[in-house]
Amino acid sequence: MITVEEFKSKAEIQWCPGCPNHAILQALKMALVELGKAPHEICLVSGIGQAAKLPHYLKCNFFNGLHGRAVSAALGIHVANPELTTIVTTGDGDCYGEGGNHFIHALRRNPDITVIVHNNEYYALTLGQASPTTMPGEKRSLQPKGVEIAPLNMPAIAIAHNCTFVARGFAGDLDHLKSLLVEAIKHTGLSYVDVIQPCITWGIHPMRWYKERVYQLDEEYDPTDRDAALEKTEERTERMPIGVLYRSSPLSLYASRFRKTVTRRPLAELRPLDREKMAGFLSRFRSG
Amino acid sequence: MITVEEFKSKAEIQWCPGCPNHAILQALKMALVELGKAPHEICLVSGIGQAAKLPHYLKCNFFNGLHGRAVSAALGIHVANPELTTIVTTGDGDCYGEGGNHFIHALRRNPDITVIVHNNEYYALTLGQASPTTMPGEKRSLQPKGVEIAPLNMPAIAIAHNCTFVARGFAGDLDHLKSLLVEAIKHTGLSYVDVIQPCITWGIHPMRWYKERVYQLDEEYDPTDRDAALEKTEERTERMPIGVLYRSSPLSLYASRFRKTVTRRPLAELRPLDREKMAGFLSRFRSG
Amino acid sequence: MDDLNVVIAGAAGEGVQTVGAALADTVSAQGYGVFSWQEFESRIRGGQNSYSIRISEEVRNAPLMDADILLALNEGAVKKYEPLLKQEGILLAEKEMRQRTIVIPFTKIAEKEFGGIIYANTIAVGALVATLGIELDTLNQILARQFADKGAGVVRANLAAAERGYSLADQGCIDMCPWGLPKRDMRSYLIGVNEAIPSAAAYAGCRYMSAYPMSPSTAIITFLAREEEHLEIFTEQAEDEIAAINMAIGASYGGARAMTATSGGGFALMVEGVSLAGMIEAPLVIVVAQRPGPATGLPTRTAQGDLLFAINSGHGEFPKMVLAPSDPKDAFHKTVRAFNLADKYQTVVIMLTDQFLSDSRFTVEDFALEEIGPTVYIADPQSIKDYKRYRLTADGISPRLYPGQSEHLVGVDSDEHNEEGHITEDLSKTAVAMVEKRLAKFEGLRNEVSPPEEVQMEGADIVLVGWGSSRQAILEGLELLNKEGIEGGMIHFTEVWPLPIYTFPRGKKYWTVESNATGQLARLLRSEYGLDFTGSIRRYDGLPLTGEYIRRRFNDYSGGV
Amino acid sequence: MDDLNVVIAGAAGEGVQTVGAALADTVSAQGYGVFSWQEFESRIRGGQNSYSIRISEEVRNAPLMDADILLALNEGAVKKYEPLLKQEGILLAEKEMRQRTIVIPFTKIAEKEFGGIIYANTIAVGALVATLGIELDTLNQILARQFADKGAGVVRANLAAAERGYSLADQGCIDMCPWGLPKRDMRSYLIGVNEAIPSAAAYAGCRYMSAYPMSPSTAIITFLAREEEHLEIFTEQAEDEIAAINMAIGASYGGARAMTATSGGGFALMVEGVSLAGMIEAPLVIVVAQRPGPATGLPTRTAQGDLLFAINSGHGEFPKMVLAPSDPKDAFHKTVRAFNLADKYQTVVIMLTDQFLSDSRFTVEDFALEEIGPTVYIADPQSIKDYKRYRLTADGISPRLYPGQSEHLVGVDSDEHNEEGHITEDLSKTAVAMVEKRLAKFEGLRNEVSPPEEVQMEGADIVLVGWGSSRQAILEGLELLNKEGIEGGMIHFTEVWPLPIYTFPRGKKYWTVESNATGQLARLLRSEYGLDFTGSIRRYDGLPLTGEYIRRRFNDYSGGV
Ligand SMILES: Cc1ncc(C[n+]2csc(CCOP(=O)(O)OP(=O)(O)O)c2C)c(N)n1
Ligand SMILES: Cc1ncc(C[n+]2csc(CCOP(=O)(O)OP(=O)(O)O)c2C)c(N)n1
Ligand code: SF4
Ligand code: SF4
Ligand SMILES: [Mg+2]
Ligand SMILES: [Mg+2]
Repeated sequence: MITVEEFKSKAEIQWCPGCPNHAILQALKMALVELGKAPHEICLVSGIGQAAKLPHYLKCNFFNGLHGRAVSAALGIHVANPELTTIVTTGDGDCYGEGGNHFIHALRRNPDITVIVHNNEYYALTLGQASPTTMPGEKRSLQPKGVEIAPLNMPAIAIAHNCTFVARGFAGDLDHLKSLLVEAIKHTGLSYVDVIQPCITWGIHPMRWYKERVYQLDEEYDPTDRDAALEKTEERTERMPIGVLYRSSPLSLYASRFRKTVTRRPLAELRPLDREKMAGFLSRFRSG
Repeated sequence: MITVEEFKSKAEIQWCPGCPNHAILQALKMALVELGKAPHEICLVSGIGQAAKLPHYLKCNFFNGLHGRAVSAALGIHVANPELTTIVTTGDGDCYGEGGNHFIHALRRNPDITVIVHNNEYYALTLGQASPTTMPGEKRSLQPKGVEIAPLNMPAIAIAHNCTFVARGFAGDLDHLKSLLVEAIKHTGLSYVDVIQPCITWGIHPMRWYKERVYQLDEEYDPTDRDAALEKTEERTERMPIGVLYRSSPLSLYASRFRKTVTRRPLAELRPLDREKMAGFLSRFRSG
Repeated sequence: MDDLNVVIAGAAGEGVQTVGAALADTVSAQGYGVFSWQEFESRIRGGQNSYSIRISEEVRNAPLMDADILLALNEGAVKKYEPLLKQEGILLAEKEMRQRTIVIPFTKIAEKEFGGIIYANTIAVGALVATLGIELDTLNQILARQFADKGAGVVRANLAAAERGYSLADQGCIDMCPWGLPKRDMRSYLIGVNEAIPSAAAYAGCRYMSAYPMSPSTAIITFLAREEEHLEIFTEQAEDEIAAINMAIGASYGGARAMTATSGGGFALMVEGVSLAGMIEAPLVIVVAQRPGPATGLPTRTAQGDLLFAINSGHGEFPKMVLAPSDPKDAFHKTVRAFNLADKYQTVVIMLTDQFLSDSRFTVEDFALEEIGPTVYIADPQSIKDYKRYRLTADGISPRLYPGQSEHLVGVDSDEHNEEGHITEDLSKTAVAMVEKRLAKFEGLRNEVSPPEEVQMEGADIVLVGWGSSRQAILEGLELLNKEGIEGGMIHFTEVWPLPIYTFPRGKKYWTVESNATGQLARLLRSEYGLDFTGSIRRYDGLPLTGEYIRRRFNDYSGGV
Repeated sequence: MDDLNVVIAGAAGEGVQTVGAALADTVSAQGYGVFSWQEFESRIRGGQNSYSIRISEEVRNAPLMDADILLALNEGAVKKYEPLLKQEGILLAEKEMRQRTIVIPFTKIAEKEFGGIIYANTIAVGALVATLGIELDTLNQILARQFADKGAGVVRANLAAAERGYSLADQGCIDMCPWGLPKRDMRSYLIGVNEAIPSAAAYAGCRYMSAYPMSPSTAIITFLAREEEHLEIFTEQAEDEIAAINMAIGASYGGARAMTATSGGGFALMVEGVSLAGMIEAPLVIVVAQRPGPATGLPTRTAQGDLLFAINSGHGEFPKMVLAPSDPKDAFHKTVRAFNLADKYQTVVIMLTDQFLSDSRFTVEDFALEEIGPTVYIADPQSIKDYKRYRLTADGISPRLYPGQSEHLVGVDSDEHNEEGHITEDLSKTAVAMVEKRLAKFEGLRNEVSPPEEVQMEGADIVLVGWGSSRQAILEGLELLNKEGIEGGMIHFTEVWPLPIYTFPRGKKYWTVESNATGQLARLLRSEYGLDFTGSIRRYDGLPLTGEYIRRRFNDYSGGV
């Protein structure tokens, strides 16, 4: 049996000691163990940022690409090898700022991947600037008088586009987060988990502040109720719900047209067209 | 008094004869007349596409920039000269495809500009490919088996982000469209009008099909009701509501921090720092 | 027979392209060498466009500007294109607008007899085919194929229209026309680069293409989308070019040969991705179909204005290859080569085409498939024990596996990394070694590059040096100059980066010939070979280089030498 | 006095930068020439970073690698940086870890007496200041200023910590240290390019800056954001680099002098915008702070790897200028110049800096403001009758108005356009004229470019040719080589595109010196001047060029000549 130990990577972890990113990493490892996945069956995909360093810290295949482009790379990886469990680990800057367009269009495609956003509400790696989710009023280096614009509500966008699995997790609640990740990875279609990840270096609230506000959605909450889900996405300051916010059935599944007609095998295993077939193919351009 | 004639441009119109884009152009001219605007008080901003050619056909200042980047350029223009009436005329490909990220982040900023999207559901200028709003199932050149992914619902994204003015217009209802545009341009803050603009070259439905389905929202409709507005954004096939879908009060207004503190005047009119002031400023780096 | 140049002109929406293609196919089926090119405005209806078909007994894949026959679908088209018509040329039009006009009232007949002017073009081409002495059936077969997906009704109506037009061209017309095209034996392919490239990609084992529509490159993904199942290539329309390239890089990492295509502006958005592919060592083929810039420029016109941009694209330093095929056959071979070399060196190969190449069709006698085919470079996981994606090797090439292929883990990183793909801050050893590893591949690539093609170099006084799509035009330019007593040779590059180890013969006067305004090839060759140029012929009005243009500009600049 | 090099080292989060800056300021206030540079990892806590301060009587703005004094804030820092310490150097650390260690238990005292290790760095620097014989008050003034925005409590605690450290350095310590820094008269500025550039932008009348955070460029917009009201500059954090540049271009069109800043990867995303600015003729200043690529590369290290990328950035052909300042004073002047020339020629000016420049502070004796100031080129609407944004003129420069300035209408277009800015399909006249108009401006720009700086060229056998930030290092390299009997000169470029009309003196052996692996300047100069190089010194480990490095590599390659 695979254990958490087997996911230990050789790379030195570069996060601040005590950063809740460590908990997200741990939750992900636990989820993978629970799902019985082996390192070579997994591909972690990320962009650039603190969050985006995660793939280095979990032994598996990984693609640490450009800032903002993790979701796009993941779409390609997923088509190329649908057998892989493809998981994006990204930050609020990476996924909602630089990469905003890719994520909203990925929602339309509904690929069978999992997107985990470490939402610390800052650009942590570049020294704590405001991100698209920084709360209005907060003073940041480029907004010395305080952020004056509204935060981006990507979970609401996901829900409005019938994303099949929208959840919010909390890095301060390891077990709950692990269960969410298990569900998300098991889910067929785009599963999206926005994780509240207090940054202990640049943040203005201590972990305790979050713990006082976070609550788990209970059984009474109906994740198929879109209006309710949308409302839940807006609880971000006084009370913070965690759990599966929304579930729906998909219109489409990215690459399913291909998998249906061709193969679920890795594309690399397909045999090339041979010369004769090619000659036949070219005959369509032949005159007379 | 200014008349529609005065907005006539010297440039030859390159749209297909009979294209509803002509009606949008006419409605915009009529709205500007009604608002008493003179050509030099207006700046039209666009990207690339059929829709994006509009600024050439209405005598005024114009900035016809890159595909997908009209909203960004408009933000800069608006700050540089807040006295201008800045209006973006863009297409569904321009604004929701290539330019998706800029528009969703513009929603957060709430600039005092108007964005008119000629939504013909295709990339018309590049020969009719599917756009982010093409209906699922439609066969297009890059989707010969039919579009399999869900359309982007940008009005819903706008509403979820409390855009202060979200409307849908119809190029087949000139007077109604004109009134919407008058309201939109008068509105302080981002006013967003998604215009149903059937493409008579690439489209699959005749104008009549649209006319049968479009209906005006009546007085009973309450545009401050967010849930209702979100539902209206999804009526796109059987019945198509037009009118102001949503109104709200803004969190912020892009550039207001600057206009408050500095000037509503064009930035070009500010006097440069003189040499002595600069010398004084540099003294902060002086040691001892 | 002298070459015959037929120009069909009309407004966008009048079907110039449809009947141009039909006529080209018909003449090709008749056994002639056919070369066609198009020039058109960036609009869907209106304006005036042309489709030029050069017909020859031998294969002459180069554009001519002057027309022998002009088929003008409307009066504006006569106005705009009549100046191209030679003195002794023939106009085929609705009205007598000059001497030597064959009058065919195609619009009137289309409206009256066929219930719509959309048949005017087919009637006209029917008349033209009759005038050229080709059998109706040859045209009809082409039309039937062309309209097949539109349904039987459309096919029937068009065949009837063609027949009607054919019948209108009475003996008088045929007599007026000094040219006839009797059936010949020659059989060949009539194909464009935007058909050759995707076909070759499939042959090379490409499995993934993502792109965002942009003229003149869109036809490549359109072709593959249509053939997706047949060719087992997954195609995806991306939301923007940045997504397109990052998706393709992801697929490549995932083990699929992958490509994208765009034009200059879209490529500008991709260059961060180019740098990524260089860093993570992901094979990737990018077609950049050039059009005049800067910015949106002239979206439907041609240029060779992105040479230095492509070569220097992407921040930082990494190996990359840039190919510039000269015609569809060359493009076919280069495409297979591009996929093979991208895989072998695990990096980006850019193919520079242009609007002229993209919207032209060329006669290809034979594809010589036996000369080229896919070569696979994915390593065998069994043979590797301790796998490291970026293992340092002498030639800089590390064994490449893909994720999930075996239990070996494949990690790649856009940061500077160690052999296992993990972020490194070890500067003096790891970072330096990785820089050198990537540049070692550049040296390897340099050895792969083919030398430029030399033509008529012996005895040549002046040498025209060109690249990419202008090859045939330059050859024709030399022929024309030769008639004026100028001994000229050609050196032509279709592999432009890295540049091969090559010595330019001494004692010649070198001129570059380029479709750009700043002489980019000249600048490049000066920097690589220290070569000095005597002159340069540059065209930057959006139209393709022709032999005649080259002759004229050479004489303008050299004062007739 | 010989130059003194003090290195402060510690983990990210231990305050290396804070006390490094404090010490540099203190020494500067004491009347010395100070030059500081930093090297650090891309992480927020942990790792090991250093802050090096070179102290001299004369101004010596260049890095040294060897340390006379090492202040190590933790044991790992001793391990990593002790090799830099000269034999006779002094270590200041918590424990005796080698001979000649001044032991100050700063962490222990910080915890015990100040209730937190965050004061350890201040205690340590207090001790170091005492050891150097500087008065406590000088340090305290600096600290009070540095911590002012953190509130009075923080200031008080830090002053107390400094005092405690100061008192710990007893006479024994001071005696061990052979160096003392008595007060001197010199007064100067201690400033970095990321302070000089935004200050100069304000002076030049820049009114708008949008940018997306990217090391090492972020400090520029951070500076302006803080001073937004004071300097009347609107700053905006964009959602990505594409927005940043398009917003800035919009603002520029709107009449505001505008800028953006980024690093290589972000610039890659901007190049379509660069081409746009070229096409619509919008003035724009872009700072590209280079770091090692490709892709994410080494985000906190230095390189000169984007020279050819910057010069060739953007699809299509259009005028552009690329400047590469060598230090903050030069950057100040070049920034004003960049805004003026961008306006005059209505195009893009790129300023290439790098991480070394960005994170260093230099001593500037005088800014010579009287030599430079803003020049305004916006036209007077009154003097124009029939306004056309792209009126054809001999020098390619059309009068520029901004929208709303008057009743004249200002239309710009990314498509090829006519004089009024409307889309054109008129190829032979309008399109060609517009291409030539834009390139005429390039000729104008070429005449503005300053020739390279020549130093000690007479009698020089070998000439080191460099660009941008390496100027001081090269000068020091020449000094060192000179001691070995080599007669060397320098030719240094800080304006790299267009290249000036310039003739390289004959009979010299030319070497380029660059922080990249492929010798980009050499390639550029070869193409422009046909210059041949004997050798090239390239550094590509992410660390800055130093005189010593240049000396060593020169000898390695030339076999000591
Ligand atoms: C194209 C590009 N632009 C900017 C950067 C600089 N950059 C690196 S990480 C980062 C922000 C990351 O924020 P987020 O995704 O929230 O991650 P966090 O560090 O907060 O975990 C930025 C702007 C970059 N690497 N590439
Ligand atoms: C960067 C870039 N990518 C692609 C294109 C090609 N292009 C021009 S218009 C267009 C689509 C326009 O669609 P839309 O905005 O819906 O306008 P429409 O033509 O339908 O009115 C595209 C993809 C371009 N000009 N620039
Ligand atoms: S800076 Fe913030 S997010 Fe980054 S590792 Fe440190 S605590 Fe975590
Ligand atoms: S292609 Fe469609 S959108 Fe474009 S002008 Fe024609 S009808 Fe209008
Ligand atoms: Mg973050
Ligand atoms: Mg559209």
